Amino acid sequence: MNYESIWLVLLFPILGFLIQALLGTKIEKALGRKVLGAIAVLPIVLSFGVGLAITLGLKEAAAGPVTIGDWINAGGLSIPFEFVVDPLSMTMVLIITGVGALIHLYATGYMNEDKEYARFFTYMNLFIASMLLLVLGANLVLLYVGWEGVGLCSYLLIGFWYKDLANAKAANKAFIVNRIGDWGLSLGLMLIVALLLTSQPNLAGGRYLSYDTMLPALKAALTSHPDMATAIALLLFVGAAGKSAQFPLYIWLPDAMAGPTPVSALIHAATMVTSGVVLLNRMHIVFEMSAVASAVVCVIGAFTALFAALIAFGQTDIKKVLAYSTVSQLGFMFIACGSGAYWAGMFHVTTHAFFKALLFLGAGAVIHAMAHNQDMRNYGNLRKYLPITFWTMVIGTLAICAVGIPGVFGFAGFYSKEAILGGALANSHAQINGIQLGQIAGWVGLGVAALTSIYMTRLTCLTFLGKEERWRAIPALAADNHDDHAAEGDDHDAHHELDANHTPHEVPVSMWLPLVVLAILSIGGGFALANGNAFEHWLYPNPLPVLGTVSTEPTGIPLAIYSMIAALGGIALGLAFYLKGLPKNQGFDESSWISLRRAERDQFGFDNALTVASVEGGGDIARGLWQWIDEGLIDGIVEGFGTVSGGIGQLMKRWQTGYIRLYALMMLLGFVTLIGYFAFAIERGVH
Amino acid sequence: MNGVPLAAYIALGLFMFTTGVVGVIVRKSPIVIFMCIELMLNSVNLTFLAFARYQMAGFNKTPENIQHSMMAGQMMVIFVMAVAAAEVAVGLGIIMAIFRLRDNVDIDEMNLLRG
Amino acid sequence: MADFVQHLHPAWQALIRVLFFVLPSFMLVPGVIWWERRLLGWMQDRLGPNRVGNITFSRTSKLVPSMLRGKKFKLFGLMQPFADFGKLIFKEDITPSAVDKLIYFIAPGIALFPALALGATIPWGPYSWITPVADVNIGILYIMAVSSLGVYGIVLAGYASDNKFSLMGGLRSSAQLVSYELAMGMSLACIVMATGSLKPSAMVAEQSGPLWGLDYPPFNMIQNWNVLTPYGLVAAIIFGICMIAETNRPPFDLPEAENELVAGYHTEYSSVKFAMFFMAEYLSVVVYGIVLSTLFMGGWHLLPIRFDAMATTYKSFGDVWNLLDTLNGSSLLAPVWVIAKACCVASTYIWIRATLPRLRYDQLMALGWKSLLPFATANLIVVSIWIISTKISSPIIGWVAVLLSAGILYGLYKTINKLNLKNRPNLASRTVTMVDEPSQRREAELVDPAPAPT
Amino acid sequence: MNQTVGGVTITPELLMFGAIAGAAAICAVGVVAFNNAIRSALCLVINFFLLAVLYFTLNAEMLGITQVVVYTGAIMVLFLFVVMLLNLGGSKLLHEKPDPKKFVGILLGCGLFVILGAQILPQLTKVMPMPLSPELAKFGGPEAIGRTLFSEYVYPFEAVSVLLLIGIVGSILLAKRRL
Repeated sequence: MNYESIWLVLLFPILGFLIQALLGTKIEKALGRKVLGAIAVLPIVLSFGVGLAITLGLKEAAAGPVTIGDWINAGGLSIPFEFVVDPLSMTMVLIITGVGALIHLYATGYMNEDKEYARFFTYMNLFIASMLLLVLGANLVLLYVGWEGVGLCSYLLIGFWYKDLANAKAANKAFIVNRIGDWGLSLGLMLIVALLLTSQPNLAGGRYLSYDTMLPALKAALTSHPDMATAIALLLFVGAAGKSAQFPLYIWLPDAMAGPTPVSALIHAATMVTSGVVLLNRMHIVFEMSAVASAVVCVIGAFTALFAALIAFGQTDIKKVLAYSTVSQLGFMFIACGSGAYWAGMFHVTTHAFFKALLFLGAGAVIHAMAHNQDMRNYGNLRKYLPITFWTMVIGTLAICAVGIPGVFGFAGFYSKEAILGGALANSHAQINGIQLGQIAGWVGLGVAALTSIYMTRLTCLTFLGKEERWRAIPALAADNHDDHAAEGDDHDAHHELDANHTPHEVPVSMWLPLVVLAILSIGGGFALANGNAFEHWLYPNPLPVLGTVSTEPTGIPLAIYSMIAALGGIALGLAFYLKGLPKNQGFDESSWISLRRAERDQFGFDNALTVASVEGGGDIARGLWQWIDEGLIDGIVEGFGTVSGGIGQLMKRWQTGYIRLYALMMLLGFVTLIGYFAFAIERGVH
Repeated sequence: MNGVPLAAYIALGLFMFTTGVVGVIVRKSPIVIFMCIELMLNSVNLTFLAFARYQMAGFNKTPENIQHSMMAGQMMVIFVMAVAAAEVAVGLGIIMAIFRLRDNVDIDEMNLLRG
Repeated sequence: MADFVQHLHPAWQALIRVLFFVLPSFMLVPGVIWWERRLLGWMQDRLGPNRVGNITFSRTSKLVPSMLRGKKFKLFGLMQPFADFGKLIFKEDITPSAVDKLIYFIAPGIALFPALALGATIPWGPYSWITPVADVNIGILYIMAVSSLGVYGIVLAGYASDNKFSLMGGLRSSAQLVSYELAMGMSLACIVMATGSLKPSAMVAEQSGPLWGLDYPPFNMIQNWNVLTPYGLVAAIIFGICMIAETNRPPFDLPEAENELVAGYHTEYSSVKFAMFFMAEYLSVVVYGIVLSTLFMGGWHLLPIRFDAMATTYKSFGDVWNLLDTLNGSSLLAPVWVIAKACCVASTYIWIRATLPRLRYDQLMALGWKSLLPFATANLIVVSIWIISTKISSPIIGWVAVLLSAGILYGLYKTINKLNLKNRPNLASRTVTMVDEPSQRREAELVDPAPAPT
Repeated sequence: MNQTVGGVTITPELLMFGAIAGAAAICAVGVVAFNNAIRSALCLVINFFLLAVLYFTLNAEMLGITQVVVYTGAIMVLFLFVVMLLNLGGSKLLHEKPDPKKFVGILLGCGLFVILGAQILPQLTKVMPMPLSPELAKFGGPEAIGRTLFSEYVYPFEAVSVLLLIGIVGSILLAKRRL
């Protein structure tokens, strides 16, 4: 299919969104939920088909932008409504629509008990639409629009069960933290515009923010202002960190798990959180210009990966564990981007989309089967009840643990993670005055890979393996933080609380079918994309300057050995710990935990500290502003105006006697005066 | 009338107008005030007609615009009369309503709008 | 004689014209008064005034010529009005102490003025050198204007004599006259439209044309008097009713309703002032009669027959026709015919007075506003339809169109009136109350937002 | 025989005009001066009547007669009617207390008259009426006025008719106690 028809990809989800929003409830009443679900899934499938067709028809060279029409024309700045069609955007399109379609399908089953079916899919379709706009928009403003759109949808979907205060708070947290990132991104945009307007006036058609004209101009401009490159890069990175949950802005992502599980899978694992990586890939020229920024990216990524991986150990909520692992994997991606292996970052985005979506959906299946109780300590021995879910989850675990035999075969994560580590260890780009921060980050990443294997094994074991079915003896406090439909306040019997005589059932086909598809992708996706560096050459036909090729053996021994050792060793350790089931010192009684794990459970107190600092400090600042500036100064001025004019009115009031004749008299007085004056003037003029 | 200069008519109109103005200010009964307003209107009518009949010097004296100006003055008078009729009908109705509410119509006691 | 008059100074001409109009009218007044009383007497089966003016000569006196001795001459009380006039003159002229002197004195004059001025545009005959007083091309409007002045005498008299009854009479007459002005103007507008001119003389000339503009026998034998045309008949009736109301004659003499207000606006007037009111009334009766006969009944023509057309049609007895034609219209008898018609109208007045009872006030208003005005307006439409259809095709079609439209309009009027009758909550709120009843006062004060004036 | 005074030749027409205008002026003063509303109304009636006569002298006979019909015949009757109605309610509203505003008002009025007159009148003393050809003389008659009113000024005419309709409705609404 010709790439000119890219707008179709965007059209279908918007149509779906409109239908869901305007007619959703009517359709649900008239035709039932199945039809509504079909209507929800169909647009995504259609746009996936269109995207696939376009991708297959895509030439090696990236096609130019597809301009739909003018949008903003302000002064010298012209921002048309245009789409970019190139491997990067098409990759994201395929991920978004493909994984999105599967997750929509899954959600039709998962949300079946929910009351506001239509609202959910309205948000989902809107999210797909704005995400597509983000990746397809051919200039930074469109990207920004999509950026805000996905932020909005994530807010709406986290707070989907807004009647529960915790969810509402989580939604607000996500939104506010995202604002910080958006602030950075918008500043970056403005800085770019300012720079180009000064350095490169009358750029082609004033399209200062369209990639095809902006990037070369930016390259030319930044060579003369390297410090500017650092500034822009760091600002953009702030935006990316906000959206992609990098330290210290990661704090919203774990709370975002309050949303329904399909949302967590789609938005907070597969697509939205990777938009930061997309941004870095788009703007990689800027980062290539500044080593410092790249180093910062690397360090932040590495630290985030490590930090999140450690925290994951402390979590007992299955979705929280997955959330922290997401954060950690995002850290990996940023290591890649920082160290110049952008394609590796995207590669990991792809594979991560497969297996992390798989894992989330599996977790969702488990939660669905366990009456929406998310505490792993209540699980155990579920492989007997949920075989499909079990095996797909195992595949996902192996994929995220990057298990593979070098040169022979590996799960999806194996290739991407190896590429990342290789790129990181090989690069000499990300450095601050000689310190090769990129390579350090690479080694850290290797360690984190091992940690990843351990906590993922922990998750699998606690959930599926072990003899005892722990929910049989369910303690009192097990009812906390779960994916609470009960907040809807309706049909409690439909999903009762988890109790001793609960029997899990395998999930319906609409839910396990996506699992299977994603499992297949997690097994073969990496292999298919990686052999012969197909993905790299597809994404970046001509290798980037800062990083030649990924070194497979930075220290003589092939890197694959390291990673294989890390993965398998991690899995072995995990099995050794958790094969028996829940260890004694990790029970419900948290006082019996070791202090490290307790610290990890509450994120080393980072979140609380940050929250306290921001909330309390912000409160104090705001109170000060309110009391001194607002009440004192502004209200003083305003009320001053009021009182002054009131006084004037009090004075004027005396004149309004209500005697019409007096008014007439005044009129006559003025009239005579005026006439007299003019008469005088005429006299003077005549003589 | 042939022997009469325009000044005479205008003087009469001016005098009547002034009288009306003074009356509006001086008198207290709203009916008389209405009468004074009518007086002013009529003085204006007289002026219109006088100017329609007397063509000023330097006026472009083609028959068309002579006729046109004569007609224009008379039309204005007709409209003024119509407006005056409507005004009187409504105004006297208002006075009646006021009188029905309060037993006198001293205009100095209709000062509900006092500040 | 015409040449002699036309060679006089315009002022003299005007004086002559005025005298020529005013004197006959004045001379008619006593006759009409006497005739009214006699006719009323006859209608009420009694003798009217029949004594005053009977002269019986002495049988024995030497002073009397022999042929007159013992002779009796009966004047049937023709002298009665003069006797009354003398009585009125020599009565004491009482001026109540509380009256508003100035207005009290000028009111009778003001009352007499319109009666005199009304006929100033009415031609008495085909003699433009002497009549009418002013043959202006706004004659009808002049009639309207002057008749609208008739109210002032009564109103001012009623106000000036500081007397509730008089004031009521003045109020009533003002309301009544203003109300009936409208219908009168409408009915006049009808014939103005039909004639296409505002000149009474032009109207008379137009009325002497062939009937409905059909210039072939038998229609061209008959004059086109307005009463003989469909719209003109309606207009004439409406005009007559309004005329009676304008002159405050029975049954519209509410201003002087003796059973409600003693004598209405002239309660406080005596002797000459009263005589002036009296004279004004009868003078206006006569003058309105003249106006009616001029505008609707062919002016100075005696009969609605066109003898000149007959002379052209029937050649035999041509001279007879011409003579008759001269007698009928264009002779010196023309003023006599006008006066004769006026007397007929006056007799109709008297007849109506003897026949109909006095209207109640709300009946009066209802008649004026709800019957006469709509009818006159409808008649205006009828006239326009008549004019158009006669212009397009023949007057026969005009007749059809007029009858149709008249029927339609009448039905419309009835339906509207019925609707109007259906939803009227209470007649009390419909009648115009002259004085605020205390009850309404109180309710008005209840809704009074303002503090009571102190 | 016509002697001139102050550049204005005294003609019999001027004298006659002076008589009418003087009477009108006196009546105008009377409207304001009379304490008694009825007398004011009467003065106004006479004033309007004289104005009508002046209109005739300006050979606008149609308007003169209209003046009589509309003002003298309708409006002033309405005034008298209302005055009498109110007079029934009590004659206290007819006599007025003295008021300082009066003197100021009169003073200002005189000022207005003097200023405007001094400005306008001297320029107009020489302006004489233009001679009327017979076809121009027709331009005060009903025909000319009717033609102009319905051809050239038809929209203002319609607007005025609507205004009058509104006036009718409004006065009925105001006057009726219970609708």
